[in-house]
Amino acid sequence: MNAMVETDIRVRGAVETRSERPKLSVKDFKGRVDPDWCPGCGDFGVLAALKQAIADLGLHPHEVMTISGIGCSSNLPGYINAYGMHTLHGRALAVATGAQLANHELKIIATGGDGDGFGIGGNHFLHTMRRNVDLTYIVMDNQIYGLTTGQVSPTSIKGMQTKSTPFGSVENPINPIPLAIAAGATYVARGFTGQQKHLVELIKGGIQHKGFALIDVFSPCVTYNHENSHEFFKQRTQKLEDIGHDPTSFQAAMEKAYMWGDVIPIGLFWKRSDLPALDELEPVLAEGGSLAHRPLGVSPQAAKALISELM
Amino acid sequence: MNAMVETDIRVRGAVETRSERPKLSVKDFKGRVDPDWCPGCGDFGVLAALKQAIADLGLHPHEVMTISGIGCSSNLPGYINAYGMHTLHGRALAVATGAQLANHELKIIATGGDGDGFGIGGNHFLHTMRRNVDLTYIVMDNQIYGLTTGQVSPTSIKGMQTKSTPFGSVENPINPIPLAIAAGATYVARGFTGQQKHLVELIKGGIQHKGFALIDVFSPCVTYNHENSHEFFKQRTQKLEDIGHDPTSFQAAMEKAYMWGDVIPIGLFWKRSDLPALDELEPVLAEGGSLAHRPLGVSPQAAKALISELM
Amino acid sequence: MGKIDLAIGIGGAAGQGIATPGDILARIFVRRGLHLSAYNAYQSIIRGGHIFLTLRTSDEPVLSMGDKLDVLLPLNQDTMDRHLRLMGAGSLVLYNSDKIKPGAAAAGVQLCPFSVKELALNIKGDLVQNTIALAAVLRLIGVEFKILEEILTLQFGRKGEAVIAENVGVARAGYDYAGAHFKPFPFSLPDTGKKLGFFEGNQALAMGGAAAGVRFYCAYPMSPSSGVLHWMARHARQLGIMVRQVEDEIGVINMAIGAAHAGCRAMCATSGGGFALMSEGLGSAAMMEIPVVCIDVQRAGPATGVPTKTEQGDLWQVMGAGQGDYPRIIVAPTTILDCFKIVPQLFNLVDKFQCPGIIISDLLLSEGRSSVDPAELDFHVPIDRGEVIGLDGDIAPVNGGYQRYKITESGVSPRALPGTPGYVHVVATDEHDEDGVLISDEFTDPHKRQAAHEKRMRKMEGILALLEPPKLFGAGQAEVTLVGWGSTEGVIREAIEKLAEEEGIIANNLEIKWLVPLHADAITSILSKSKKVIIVENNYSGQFARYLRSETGIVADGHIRKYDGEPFMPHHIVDGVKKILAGETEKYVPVHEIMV
Amino acid sequence: MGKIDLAIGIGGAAGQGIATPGDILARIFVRRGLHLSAYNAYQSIIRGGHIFLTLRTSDEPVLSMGDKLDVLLPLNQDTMDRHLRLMGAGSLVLYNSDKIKPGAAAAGVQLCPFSVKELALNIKGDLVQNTIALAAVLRLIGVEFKILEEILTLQFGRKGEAVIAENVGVARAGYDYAGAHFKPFPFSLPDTGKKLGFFEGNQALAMGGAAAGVRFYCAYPMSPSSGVLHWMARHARQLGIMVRQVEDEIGVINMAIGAAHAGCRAMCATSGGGFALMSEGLGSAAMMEIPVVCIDVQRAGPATGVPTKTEQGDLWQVMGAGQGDYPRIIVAPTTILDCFKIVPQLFNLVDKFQCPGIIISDLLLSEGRSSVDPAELDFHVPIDRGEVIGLDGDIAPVNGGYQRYKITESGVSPRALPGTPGYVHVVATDEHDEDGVLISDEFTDPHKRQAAHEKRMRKMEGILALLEPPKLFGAGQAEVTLVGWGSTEGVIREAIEKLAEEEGIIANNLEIKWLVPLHADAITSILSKSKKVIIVENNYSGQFARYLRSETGIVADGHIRKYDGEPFMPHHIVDGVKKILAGETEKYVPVHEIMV
Ligand SMILES: Cc1ncc(C[n+]2csc(CCOP(=O)(O)OP(=O)(O)O)c2C)c(N)n1
Ligand SMILES: Cc1ncc(C[n+]2csc(CCOP(=O)(O)OP(=O)(O)O)c2C)c(N)n1
Ligand code: SF4
Ligand code: SF4
Ligand SMILES: [Mg+2]
Ligand SMILES: [Mg+2]
Repeated sequence: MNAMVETDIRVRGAVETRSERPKLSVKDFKGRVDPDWCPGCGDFGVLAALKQAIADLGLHPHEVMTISGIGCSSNLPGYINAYGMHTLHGRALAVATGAQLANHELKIIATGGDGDGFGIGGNHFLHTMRRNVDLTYIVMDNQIYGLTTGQVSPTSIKGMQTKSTPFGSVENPINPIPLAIAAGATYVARGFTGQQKHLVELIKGGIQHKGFALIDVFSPCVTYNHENSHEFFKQRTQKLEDIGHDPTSFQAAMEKAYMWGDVIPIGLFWKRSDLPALDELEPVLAEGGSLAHRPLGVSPQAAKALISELM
Repeated sequence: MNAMVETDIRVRGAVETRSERPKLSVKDFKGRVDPDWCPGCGDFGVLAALKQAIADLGLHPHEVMTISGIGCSSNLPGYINAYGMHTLHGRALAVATGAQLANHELKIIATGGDGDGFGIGGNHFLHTMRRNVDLTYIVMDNQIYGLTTGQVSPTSIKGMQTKSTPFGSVENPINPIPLAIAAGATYVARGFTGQQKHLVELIKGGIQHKGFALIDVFSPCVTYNHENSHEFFKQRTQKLEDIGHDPTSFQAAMEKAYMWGDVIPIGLFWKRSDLPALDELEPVLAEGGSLAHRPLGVSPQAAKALISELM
Repeated sequence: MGKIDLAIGIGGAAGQGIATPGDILARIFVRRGLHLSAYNAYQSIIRGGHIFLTLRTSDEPVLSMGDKLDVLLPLNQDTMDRHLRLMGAGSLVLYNSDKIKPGAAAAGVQLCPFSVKELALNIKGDLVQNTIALAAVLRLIGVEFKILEEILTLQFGRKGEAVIAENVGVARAGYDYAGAHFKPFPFSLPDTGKKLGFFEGNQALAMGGAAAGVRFYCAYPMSPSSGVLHWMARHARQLGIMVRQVEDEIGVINMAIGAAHAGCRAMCATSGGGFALMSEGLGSAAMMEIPVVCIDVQRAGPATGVPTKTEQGDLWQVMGAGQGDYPRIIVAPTTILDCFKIVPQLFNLVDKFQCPGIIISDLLLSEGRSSVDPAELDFHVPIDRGEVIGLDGDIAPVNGGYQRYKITESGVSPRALPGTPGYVHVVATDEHDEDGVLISDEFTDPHKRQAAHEKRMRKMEGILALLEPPKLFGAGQAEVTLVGWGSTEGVIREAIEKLAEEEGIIANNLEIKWLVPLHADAITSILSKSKKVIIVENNYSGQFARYLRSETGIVADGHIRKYDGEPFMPHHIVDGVKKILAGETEKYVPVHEIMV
Repeated sequence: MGKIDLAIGIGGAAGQGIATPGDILARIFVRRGLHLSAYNAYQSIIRGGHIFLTLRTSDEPVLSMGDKLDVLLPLNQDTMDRHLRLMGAGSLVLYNSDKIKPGAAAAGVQLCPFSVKELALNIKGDLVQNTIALAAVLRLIGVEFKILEEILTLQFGRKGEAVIAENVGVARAGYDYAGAHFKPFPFSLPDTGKKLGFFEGNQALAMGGAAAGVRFYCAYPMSPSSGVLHWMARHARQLGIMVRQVEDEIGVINMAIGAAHAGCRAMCATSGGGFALMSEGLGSAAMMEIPVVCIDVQRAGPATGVPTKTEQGDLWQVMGAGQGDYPRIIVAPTTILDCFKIVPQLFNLVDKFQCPGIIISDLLLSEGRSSVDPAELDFHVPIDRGEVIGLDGDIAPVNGGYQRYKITESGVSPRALPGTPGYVHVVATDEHDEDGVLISDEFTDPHKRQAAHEKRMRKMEGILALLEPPKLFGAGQAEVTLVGWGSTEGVIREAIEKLAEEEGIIANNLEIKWLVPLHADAITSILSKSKKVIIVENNYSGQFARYLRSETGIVADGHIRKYDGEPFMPHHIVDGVKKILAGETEKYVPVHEIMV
C-alpha cells in the first residue's frame, strides 16, 4: 500500500527512492500550537486519525496540504505539521481545486465542518464531486454550527433545538452520503471518531483514491449538540464490513446510506475506479510536471503565432 | 382536479366560489411582449405548456407568480400574464422561497436555465429541495449557457465543444434527476418540449403537488447546442408510462434516472406525499392567512412582555 | 458622570461562568434605577482563552466602559496577571487565594483574598468561587444580602431546596467574610426607586424590527450579528414573525427580497463577510424597487479577521456594495437605544422610497449592553408603508394598464403586491421601461435607460429631505470639534467631559448617524465654524474621513484612529486630542493598555 | 485625425450577418497599415433587435468611434429609419432597394440603392445583400476588386469552386454597379506599406495574461468579460494554461487563490455582478497575502442592468470590495493596447507585494476593437515574482523556524510555495501572528493585531512608489483640463482636437490609470495649475469625481457624465465643455442621438 503512495508522491527535482525517505511518525505531524477545541470535542479524534493516516502512508509534511474553511473543525490546519490554508467560510473545496490543479503533485486534504461544507459551501461541494477532483475531503460532521455557538446545520435532525431553532428545526436534513453518490463522488465513506482505527483506514483509503473522496465523520460537539453525542453514535454505529456490504454496488450503497435508526452504518459506502480524476483528463497537465513549477512566459514562436492571428 | 386547486387558491377577502370564477384560456396568459428567443428555441414550448397548465388548472393571472433568474430561459416571466420576478442569475429559488413563505396563498413557479439553476444556483437548489418548499421549479435544460452565447453548462455532456471548451469538456455532467431525489425533492420529473401534452401534465402535476416539484425539461437551444437537438431527443425520449415505472419506488426511480443512451426516459420519476411542505410545518403560518397581509406591529400586551424580559 | 461611578471587571477563561455573576450584577444595578454599560472582551473559542467583562454603573447615564476599574474579580491567575497592574488607588481585587496569587499592586489597591476551601469546604465545582466573589462584591458596595438570596433562590429554584440552601449558605459566608475582612467602598449602592432594564444592541435591533412590523427575518449565523437571529428565533411564534436560517448569505438577502416583494417587511443581519456576499442582492432590490433592510454588524477585518473584536471598517464596503449606482439609505445608530429606534424609522423610509436600507452597527454596539428606561421603548411607532396597492381590500383593477415603474417626479411609483387582481406585472433586475418590459433586450434604448436610471436616483433627494440633519452636541464655542459616526458617540462624549474637567479643553461633538444620503450642507455649515476638527474612528484608513472629504471637501485637522480590535476608551481620545492640539501629530493611534 | 478619416456604419438585426463584412473591412484597413477603431452596439438577444457596428479608419491613430458616419450600410428598414437622419453632406447610404426604402435625407447625402434581385437573381439567402453592399463600398473607397476576390475565395474555400464563383460573381456585380451608378469618395484608400493587426480589449487582456505567464485562468461566463475566457480556452493547450469554467464567481476567485498560493500566476475576469460575489474572496487574498489578478469589465448597472452596454459605474464597488481595510492595487487601462501592457506590470506588482490586483475595464474597451502595430506586442516582458522560496531547486530548509508573515519594513514577507521542504506553514484569513498562528483565537492580542494590520497596509506605500504618476497630455497652458479615468482617454483626446479646431478652445487631458493607490500629490500639483477642471465619466453619480475629492480635496469646475449605456462621442464632450465654460451648467449630460 505504501509503495503505491510513494510512487505517487513526486518530490520536485529527483524522485526520492523509498529507502532514502525517513518514515515519520504521528508526533512529527504535531502542529505549531495545540488545538483550542473544547475538551472532549470529536475533532480531536479526526485530527489524530488524519495524522496517523498521513504517517502510515509515509508522506512528509511538505508533501501534504490541508485546506479548510471556517468553523471549529476548520481550525484543523493550524494543528498539523503540513502546509495549510485556512480560507473563507465555505470555500475550502474551491481553493483546494485551484491548488490541486496548480500543483497536482501535492496531496491535498480538505477539512471542515458540516455547515462549512454542506451549508454555505454546498455549491462547491456539488461541483467538486461531479468533476472528480483528486482531493480527500474530511467533514467533521457534528450536525451543528459549533463556532458560532450552536445554530442548526444542514445535517441537524428535524426537531433539533438550537439557538436559531429554539422550538425545534422544521427542516429535513441533508444526508451527505446519497447526495455525494448522486452528485458523482467516486469514494464515499462515513466514519466516527469513536472508531479511530477504522477512521484511519477510511482516511488512508481516501488519500490513496485517485479522485474525489468524501469522508463524512460523526465528530460530536460536546458543547452544543446533546442529541447526537459520542454515546448516541457509539450505541448505533456499525461497520459496513460487519453488516456486509459491496461498495461497488450502487443499489447497495444507496440502501445502506439511508439506514438511520438503531443501526447507523459507517465505512466505505461507494467506490468506483473507472472514472479518471480531473487532473488526469486535463490535457494541459499531460506534459507532466506541476503547472506551478513550469517556466513562465510565452516562447518567441508562440508569441509570433498569437500576433499573426491579429493580422 | 381543478376543484382541488380552486380550494387551494384563496383570494384575499372573500373566497370566490368556483361558479363565479370565469375559466380563462391560454390566450389570457399572453404576456406584454412576445418572446425574443431564437426561432425554434425549445423555450417556446415550455412557455406554451406552462400557460396551458395554468389555464387548465383554472388559475387566474394574479394568483400566480413566476420567478426566474437570468438567462434566455429566465426571460420567461416577461412573456406570461402573471405576477413575475426576474431576479439575479442563480437566485430564483431563494427569492421564490421568501415569496412563498411570505404569501403561501400564491402559486409560485420558479423558472430558469440549467446554468442558472444547477450552476451558480446549485446551493439554493440543494437546500430548497431538502426543505420541501412548496414551489414548482421548471428548468429549461438546454445543456448550454445560451444567453452568454454558448459556454459549457453543468449538464453539458462530456466532450461537448463550446466557447469555453473548444476542445471538448472534460467534466462529468450533473444528472439533475438522481441529484434531486437524493437531495429530498418530493416530485421529480423530466419533460421534453417535443412532447407538449405530456409536458403540460407534468407541470400541472407539479403545481398541484404540495411540496417541491422539479420539472427538468429538455428544451433544446437551436443556436448553441447542436449535439442535444430536438431531433436528438425526439429519437431517444420515451415516456416512463410507456416503459413502465412506479414513481413511488426509490429504487425504480434511481434506476430509470440513470438511463441515458438510445432510450432516455421522460415523465414522473419520483413522487412522495408523506412529507409536509415547509409552510405546513412552520408554526407561524398555522394561524392562517398569509404573513404578507397580517397587520403590522406588536400588540400592547406583547410589547409589555418584551420589555419585561429586559427588566 | 454621576456621584456613583463604579466599574467592575470580571475575567477568566471561556467556560468559567463569567456571564452569570455579570448578569446578576447588571440586574441588581438596573433594578435600582442605576444606569449601566457593559462590554465583554472575548475570543473565538468556546473553552479557554481570556474573557473580560466590564460592567460600569452610575446614577447618571453611562457613556462608555470608562477608563478605570474599581473592582477586579479575576477568576484565574491569567486574569490577575493581565489586569492587576492597571488597578489604581481606591480599587479592590477579590480573588480565590487557593488558586490565584497576586503580583505587585499599586499603592492604595486593596487586595482581598478569600479561600474557597475555607468558605465552602464541601461544595464541588469551580463555580462556587464566582458565587463567593459576587457576594463579597455586593457586601463591599453596600447591597443587602436578601437581594442576592432572592436571586439565588430563583436561579437554583428548579434544582431543589438542598441546592438552594447550599448556594445561599456559601454566598452568606462570602458576604460575611468580606464584611469582616475587607474595607467596603465609602458608599452604599443607592436605589433610585425607579426601575430600568438592560439589553444588548442586537436585541435592540431585533426589537426595533418587531416594533416596525417585521414579519420575515432570515439570516445565516455570523458573529457578532447572530444575536439578532437568536432573539428573533426565540420570539418568532409569540410575535408571528417567520424566522429562517438560510444556506448562505446570498440566499438570505434574496429570500428577504422575495418576502418583501410579496408584501412583508423583511429584515436580515450579518457581518462584513456575509455582507460582501449580499452586495449583489442589495443592488437588485434597488433595481426591482423592493424595500428591504439589512444590518451589517462590523467586526475587525479584513476577511475572517478577528471575529470577536470590534471595528468600523466596513463603511466603504457598504457604500460601494454592488455594481452601478442605485438609491439606498445607510444609517449608523449611535447608541444601543438608537438601535431600537432607528429600525422603524428606516422601514418607513425604505417602504416610502422602495429601496434597500442598510444599518451599519458594530460589535461594540451590538454585543455591548446598556441600561434602558422602559418608557423609551415605544412599540407604538408610526408605520408608513408608502404607496402600496393591495394592502387593503378596495382596489379598482386596472386590467393591464398598470405601470409598475411609472416615471414620477419623486422617483417613486406605486407598487402593487403580488396577488392583487388587475395589477399583474413583472419586476426585473434588467433595466426596464415604465411597464416593466426589459429595455436591455431586443431594442436597448439609451433615452429610456437614462430616464429609468434618473427616476431611481431621484429618490435620494426625497430621502435626504426626510432625514434629520446632524446636530452639534456640547458647547457652541469650542476649541475643537470631535467628529465621529455610529458607535463612538458615547465614548467621545465622555472624553469631552474629561477634557473639560481634567485638561480644561472645551470640545464638542458632531456625531453622524445618517450616512447615505449625507447632509453635506448642514455638516459643512457646522464644521466651518469649528476652530479645529478631529475625526475619531475605529479603523485604519479613515474611511469616514475620506468619505466626509469626498462629499464636503472638509479636511480634518487631526485624526484619532484605532484598529486593534478593542473599542476606544475615553482617555484614548483625551490623549489624542491633547497631542493633536499641541501639534505633536496629526494622527494619533492609541495603544490599548489592557491585554484582552 | 489624418488625411483619411472614414467611418462606416453597418446595421441590422442580430443574425443578419453583420460581423462578416465588418471583419473583412477591418482586415482590409489594417493590412494597408491604416488604423482602426470599431464599436459594436448590440443587445442581449441572439436573433433580432438592432445591431450597429461602427468601423472607423484613418492613416493616423483612431481615438474613438467619432461623431459622423461617411457610409451607412443598413441591412434592414429599421436601421435605415434610425440612422439616415443622422447622415450628413458628403456621406452615402448603400441599401437593397428591394426591401428597404429611404426616408428624407439631408442635403448632400448620396442615396445608393441597389437591387439584389437584379444583381443576384439566382442566389438564395439574405447574406448576398451583405456581399453586394461590401463590394460596392470597396469600389467607392477605391479598393481594388482583387483584394475582395482573394478574401471571398478564402472564406468560401471549403465550400467548393461553384460557391466561390457564385459569390465572387455577385461581388463583381455589386462592385461594377457601384462604379457605374454612384459617385465614389474623392480619395482611394491608401496602402501605407506597413501591416497592422487588430484586436479587442478582452483579447488584449488575455494576451497580456499570457505574456505575464498566467498558468491558471478561471471564470464564470459574464458579458462583457467572456471574451477573455474564450481566448484563454482557445489557446489553453497551445500555451500550457489551465483554463476552467467554474460553478460561480465565488468559486472562481477562490479557485484562483488556491492556484496562486500553489505557485501559479492566476487570473480571472468577470463583470459587476460577478465581481460583487468575488469581493469577499479578494479580501481573503489580501489577508493570506496571496497575489491574484481579477478583471472587472464594467457594464451598465445596477444589478443585471444593461448587459450589453458600457458604463464606468463600478469604481466604488471595486474600491469598497470586501470588509475591512486591506492592501490592493486597482488599475484602469486607458486603451486597448494598454489592456495588453498593463497585465504583466500588474502581475509583477502583485507578486512583489503579495496582494490582489484589480483591472477595471469596461465594455467599450473590452469589446471595442482597435488596430495594433505588432511591434508593440512585446511578449518578452520582465517578470518579477517577488520574494518566493521554492521556485528554484536550492533552498536551505529552515525546519520549522520559517515565519510566513514576518513583520518587515516594507510589509512584505518572503513567501514559500507549498511543496517546499522545510518551509511548512499555514496561511489564514483569520488575523494571525508572524508565524501564521491565529490571534483571533484563544488569546486575541490587540498589540499583535495592530502590528499585523499595519504590516499589511504598509505595502501601499511601496506600491505607490513603483507606480508611474499620471502625466498631463496636451498643451501645458490650457483653458481647461479634462480629467478622465480608464477608457475615456481616446474620446477625450479627440474632443480636445475638436475643441481646438472648431471652437478655438485649448484643453488638455489628465487621464488616471492607476487608481489605488492614487498619486494624490502628483495629481494635485498638476490640477492646481489648471484654470478649470472638468471631469468626464461614464456614470451617474460621478464616482471618480467623488473619489478624487476624497483623496485630494479637488473640486472640479464641471462634470460631463453619461449613463445611458452608450459611450461618449467626441462632440458630447465638446458640447459639455462649451456649456460649462460658458457658465450655463456645472453638469452636462449629453443625449445620445443615435438610437442603438
Ligand atoms: C461568510 C460567512 N458567513 C458566516 C460566517 C460565520 N461562521 C463561522 S463558522 C460558521 C459555521 C460553523 O459550523 P461548521 O462548519 O459546522 O463548523 P463547526 O464549528 O461545527 O466545526 C459560521 C456560520 C463566516 N465566517 N463567514
Ligand atoms: C453573477 C452573474 N454571473 C454571470 C452572469 C451572466 N449570465 C447570464 S445568463 C448566464 C447563463 C445562462 O445559462 P442558462 O441558465 O442555462 O440559461 P439559458 O440562456 O441557457 O436559457 C450567465 C452566466 C450574470 N448575469 N450574473
Ligand atoms: S463548540 Fe463543539 S465543535 Fe466547537 S470545539 Fe467545542 S465541542 Fe468542538
Ligand atoms: S440562444 Fe439558444 S436558448 Fe437562447 S433563445 Fe436562442 S435557441 Fe433559445
Ligand atoms: Mg458543525
Ligand atoms: Mg441553459
